[in-house]
Amino acid sequence: MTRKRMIHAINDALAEEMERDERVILIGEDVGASIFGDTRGLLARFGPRRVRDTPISEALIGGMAVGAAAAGYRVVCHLMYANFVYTAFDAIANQAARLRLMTNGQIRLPVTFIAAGGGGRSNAGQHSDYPHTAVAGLGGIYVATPATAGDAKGLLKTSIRADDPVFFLQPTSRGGEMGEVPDGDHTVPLGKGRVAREGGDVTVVAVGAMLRPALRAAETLAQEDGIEVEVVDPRTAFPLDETLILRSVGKTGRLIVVDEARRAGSLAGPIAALVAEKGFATLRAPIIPVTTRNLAIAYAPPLEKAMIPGPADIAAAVRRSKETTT
Amino acid sequence: MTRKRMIHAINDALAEEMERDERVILIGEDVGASIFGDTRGLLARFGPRRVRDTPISEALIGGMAVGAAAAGYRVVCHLMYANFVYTAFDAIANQAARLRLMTNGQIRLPVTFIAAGGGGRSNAGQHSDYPHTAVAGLGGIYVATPATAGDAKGLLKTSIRADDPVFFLQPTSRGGEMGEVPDGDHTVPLGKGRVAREGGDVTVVAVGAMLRPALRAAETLAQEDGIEVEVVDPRTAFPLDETLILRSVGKTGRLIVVDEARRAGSLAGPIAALVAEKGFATLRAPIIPVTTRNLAIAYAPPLEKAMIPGPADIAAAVRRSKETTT
Amino acid sequence: MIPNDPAARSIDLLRGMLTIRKAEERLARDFKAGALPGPVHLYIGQEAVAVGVCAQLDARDWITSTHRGHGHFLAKGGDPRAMFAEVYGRSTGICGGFGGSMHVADVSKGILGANGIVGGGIALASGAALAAQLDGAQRVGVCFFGDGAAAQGVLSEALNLAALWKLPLLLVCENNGFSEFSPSSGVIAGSIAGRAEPFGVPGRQVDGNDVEAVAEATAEALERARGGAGATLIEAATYRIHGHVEGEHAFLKTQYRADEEIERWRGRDPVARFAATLVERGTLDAAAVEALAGEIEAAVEAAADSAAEDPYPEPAELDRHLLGAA
Amino acid sequence: MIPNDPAARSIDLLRGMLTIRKAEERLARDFKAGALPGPVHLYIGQEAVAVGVCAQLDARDWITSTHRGHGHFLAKGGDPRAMFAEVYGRSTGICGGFGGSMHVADVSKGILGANGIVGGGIALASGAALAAQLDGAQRVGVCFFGDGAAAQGVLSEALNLAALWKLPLLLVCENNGFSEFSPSSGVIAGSIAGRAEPFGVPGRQVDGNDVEAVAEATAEALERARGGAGATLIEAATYRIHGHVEGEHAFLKTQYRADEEIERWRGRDPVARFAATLVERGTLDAAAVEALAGEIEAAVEAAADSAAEDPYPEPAELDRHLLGAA
Ligand SMILES: Cc1ncc(C[n+]2csc(CCOP(=O)(O)OP(=O)(O)O)c2C)c(N)n1
Ligand SMILES: Cc1ncc(C[n+]2csc(CCOP(=O)(O)OP(=O)(O)O)c2C)c(N)n1
Ligand SMILES: [Mg+2]
Ligand SMILES: [Mg+2]
Repeated sequence: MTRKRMIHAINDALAEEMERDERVILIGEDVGASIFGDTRGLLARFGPRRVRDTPISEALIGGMAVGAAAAGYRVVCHLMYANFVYTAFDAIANQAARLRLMTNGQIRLPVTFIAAGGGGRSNAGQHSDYPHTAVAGLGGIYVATPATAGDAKGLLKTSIRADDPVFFLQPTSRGGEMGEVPDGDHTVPLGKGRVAREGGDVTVVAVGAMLRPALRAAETLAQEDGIEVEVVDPRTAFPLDETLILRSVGKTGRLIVVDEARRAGSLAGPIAALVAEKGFATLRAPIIPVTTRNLAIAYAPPLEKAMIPGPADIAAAVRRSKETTT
Repeated sequence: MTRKRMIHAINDALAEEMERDERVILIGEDVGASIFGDTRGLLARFGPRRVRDTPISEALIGGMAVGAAAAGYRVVCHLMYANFVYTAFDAIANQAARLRLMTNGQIRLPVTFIAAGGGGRSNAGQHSDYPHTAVAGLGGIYVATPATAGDAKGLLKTSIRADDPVFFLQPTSRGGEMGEVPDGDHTVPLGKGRVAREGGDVTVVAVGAMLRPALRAAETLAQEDGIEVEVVDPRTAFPLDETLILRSVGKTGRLIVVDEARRAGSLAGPIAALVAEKGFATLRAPIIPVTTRNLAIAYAPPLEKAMIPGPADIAAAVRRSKETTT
Repeated sequence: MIPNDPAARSIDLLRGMLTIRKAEERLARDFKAGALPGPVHLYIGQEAVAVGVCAQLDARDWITSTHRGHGHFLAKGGDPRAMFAEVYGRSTGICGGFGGSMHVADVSKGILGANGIVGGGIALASGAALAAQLDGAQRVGVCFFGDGAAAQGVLSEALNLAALWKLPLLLVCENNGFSEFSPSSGVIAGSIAGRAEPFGVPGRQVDGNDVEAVAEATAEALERARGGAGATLIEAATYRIHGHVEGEHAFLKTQYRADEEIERWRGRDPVARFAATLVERGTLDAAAVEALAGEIEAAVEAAADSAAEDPYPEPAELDRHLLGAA
Repeated sequence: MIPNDPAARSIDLLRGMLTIRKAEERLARDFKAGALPGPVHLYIGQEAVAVGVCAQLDARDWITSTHRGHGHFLAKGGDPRAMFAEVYGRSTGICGGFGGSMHVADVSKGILGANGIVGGGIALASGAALAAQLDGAQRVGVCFFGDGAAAQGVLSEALNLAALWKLPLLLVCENNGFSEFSPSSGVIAGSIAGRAEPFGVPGRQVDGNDVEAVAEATAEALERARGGAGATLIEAATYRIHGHVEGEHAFLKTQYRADEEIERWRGRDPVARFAATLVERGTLDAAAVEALAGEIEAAVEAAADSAAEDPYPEPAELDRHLLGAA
């Protein structure tokens, strides 16, 4: 184990995979300079043949990633801020996510789209989306939402090795956070979540950037209320680790879903649908979503702070859940 | 009341609104020729100033609709097949859906994006999406999903008059279906669903094109099983008519959500989240989603038929729901 | 691949065009007979472009195509029987019946697929060209697209990047005068070929109904591309004799082109014209041309008849394409 | 709006540039002091473009701007105090603190807003130009965008449509040599101005550090636009003296431009240069220039100081922007 910032863990994953397989290439705007630091040093290390700064042409580079992957490369396409996934959306939605089906598996696409999402830094309305469900809804592309440095590394390495497209959504505001990263060739499978904290009273499924406030809320609740929260990190928004979520709710009977996305586009929907269908018999209280409102993130710090769920919002939802008896 | 095809009801709505307000304009690819028939005759009637055939440039025309609306017009932007909403997605997601918030209400956008979605005609993987939830998840744009000729007309007229953006998603395969259209200036509010069939046993929320098979299933169930299904048509995917859905589930205690979209991107999510939170106490059985699988629609008729929910799938889900006792 | 003997080579060109022509005439009859599940866009009249270009390519070169993709598929070596089976939606189709007419692909032949998204192939071909460049084996990426597609911004994005990176890319615009039902003059400003020049990419205009002229222009562009000098845009002037989509008269209320125009272009039929040239040159006599046409027609009809007997795919086959499935 | 007296007019130009310069120097200090909630992209060095163009416009003309939008906002008549308050995230900000630096807009002045999406303003301005054309009142739409944005395909889409429809559109490309940290030579092939010509749109290059040259080129383009002859693309060569974003040295590991380059361009400072011209011409003496600068600085500082005292918006204000809210 080594303590690292998430952004450095991501950088390691990229470097290791480029080292491991020379067919891995990286394209994107300013991947050389690297505004987040995740691609720093790769241009110098692997050269301009494999690490390519592109013009500001997301529609093109999204589709080029698909074409180069179809033609035999493993492509990492950096889209910078997650809102720019919308500029590249056609390539992802109409091409990447469906070529496997439409060609009956002739085309498999080892392509990883990587972007940073979420608010917390007053980047305002066009730089703060957490658009994992818009991509998850396409069905043909994995959606990884790492919450820790270790998972960021492990999920990204698996994403790059996968033969199907992946949207890897790192949390913009958490890149600087330290975490334990297992040494060696650490990989994390796509589609398998984890229990980040065990507890028998209430299940909190916390997505990506929301894991940390959820864990903080859990500590508070344990100390102040004697409530033991089980915190589940789904790790991939698509496909969901159904077994893990159902098992936890089977134990606690209570569920909170915490997601930084807008309510209407949050995982509260798919997860509630899952549990209300397959875990209904075990549910003992309403499923409570803790998400942002159905608005773009506002700029002024007090507005942004009020919009993005924090430990207090999560704790309040947990208490509410515990109070309900049916 | 007049019996009309849905596509003609939409045509009437467009013509009436263009007649009513000369600031209404229509732009889109081949809106003159009109492949669906919904814009037929409008170019001849209102002239090339207000009805404009555009080049194949969805990113541009989506954004132009926003700009012209900000500058004082009521714009209808026809995107043809709903999959092309992805080509225009940046304009909708990063601009249309958030300018109101980002400008603190200085910019309100009377713009209606209209497109035809869904499968049923072997149009295959890039012409059969029903992408209402990807747009609903943006939060700043109404999403209308008319199921009948009357609602298509009423919702479209309201959409055009609205001061905020609307995505109006008509079902490709249902345009030819006849329905009753109220005479006169028929409008239907955005955000208000309706009970399409009353029943006390099970609630079936059926979205857009799924209303008809749901009603057919309800007839079968009444005749063959003595089960009285309440069929609810949400009419808008965003915002949802929460009161109506909760009231129906409050009565029946059982809920099926039928949506032609892929499971991960269907309204089964948001509706389950709503009911599992606010209607939990009244729920007596698992919420059962009836959707397509997490795949693009396949071409061959037997595949397409197997993917898109039909009356038998809906009836089976209802029976399953009735059998569950808790 | 390319025979050395000029006579044999030109007979191959004729054979290629006749194969497309006969195959599509069959599809036109099939459509009229109601035997096709979905829409088909026929290439009749444009054969010289696909054949002229593809005659210069070998199997390791990549192509991307359009909604009007049968000609490109066949010219690049796609199997007619597998194409018919695909258009008929059979499990023996080149895409197992999953893709249909708009998605015929054969990766083993370098055919990355027809594409239902206008302009969608441009980015894919650019990516394939990037892969080709990385391979360092003098492969190229070739993109066929229409005049209507030239309005999609991704074309300029590709011109820009191809110029900067000297991508081995060939952009082949088939200017058939129409974008669906809109004459090009209404949707395309100025010159398409001319749009390449400001990027430093050569833009050439060629008679798209003269297969040898197309082949020659292609050879020149390929020399440039394989020699590392970068991309070329070829604009081939041609005409589609059939409608935009078979059966369009059923829904179009007005005629969008004059009968004389069609007749004028029939007079420049690329197949008849080249046959006449070969007769004139003494390469073949009229009887030999007839024999060749008859032989090809028989083969094509046999392929189609046999494909029509094949079974439809089973819905269970869909499972194979679910994410996570091997 | 535009004074008739040439001397008064040129003093206004200087005043306009000084206002931007002083305002941004204040923001640069604010940023260093940690007083700004989010990122700011400063316009210092490019003032002649915004001022030269906007001096020719009146309040009914529309502009769209970029992430580097303070200069355009102020030049088009936006209120400095309301801009400071916005960048400070205060409720008195021009967007109530909801938008921030990247979204300053004042619709009453024809400012449709800065835009965080590179190239996002191009389609919006085209739409505004369409509205202007429909109004028939000789208004125009003006789009400011960067050299980096010229790589976005929507530019070619706009050139195409503007040519076809003769839109009263002015596309002003500020070529400051960089796209974030990428020098233009690496991301822009050939000539930007030249890209307009194949569409039949005039493309002009102008010294973007010469405010009168910019004004003159604008006047010509406006005459064309207001006279119904259509669009013009102006490429203004300029340089940003500050970084891409304030504080970039904290995250960039390598220098992306030479100090001498910056110094060379400082020597062509558009504000100092025009002040010198006015002194040379005898329009103002050196003392008067100094007095003007001092007066403007004092006004700007007072505006900023006062804005900094304003309250933040209340989270409850978010409700106003929820869909369905009036
Ligand atoms: C992104 C997108 N927009 C619109 C369409 C609908 N559409 C299908 S073909 C076509 C016209 C294409 O014209 P062109 O590129 O000239 O090709 P042609 O049909 O003439 O071969 C249009 C608008 C589409 N398939 N994809
Ligand atoms: C669609 C999109 N892609 C990428 C970015 C990130 N980004 C912000 S500014 C910028 C460079 C813009 O360069 P240019 O257009 O020349 O403007 P300048 O910064 O030089 O004024 C980039 C890539 C963005 N904001 N939007
Ligand atoms: Mg065409
Ligand atoms: Mg720049």
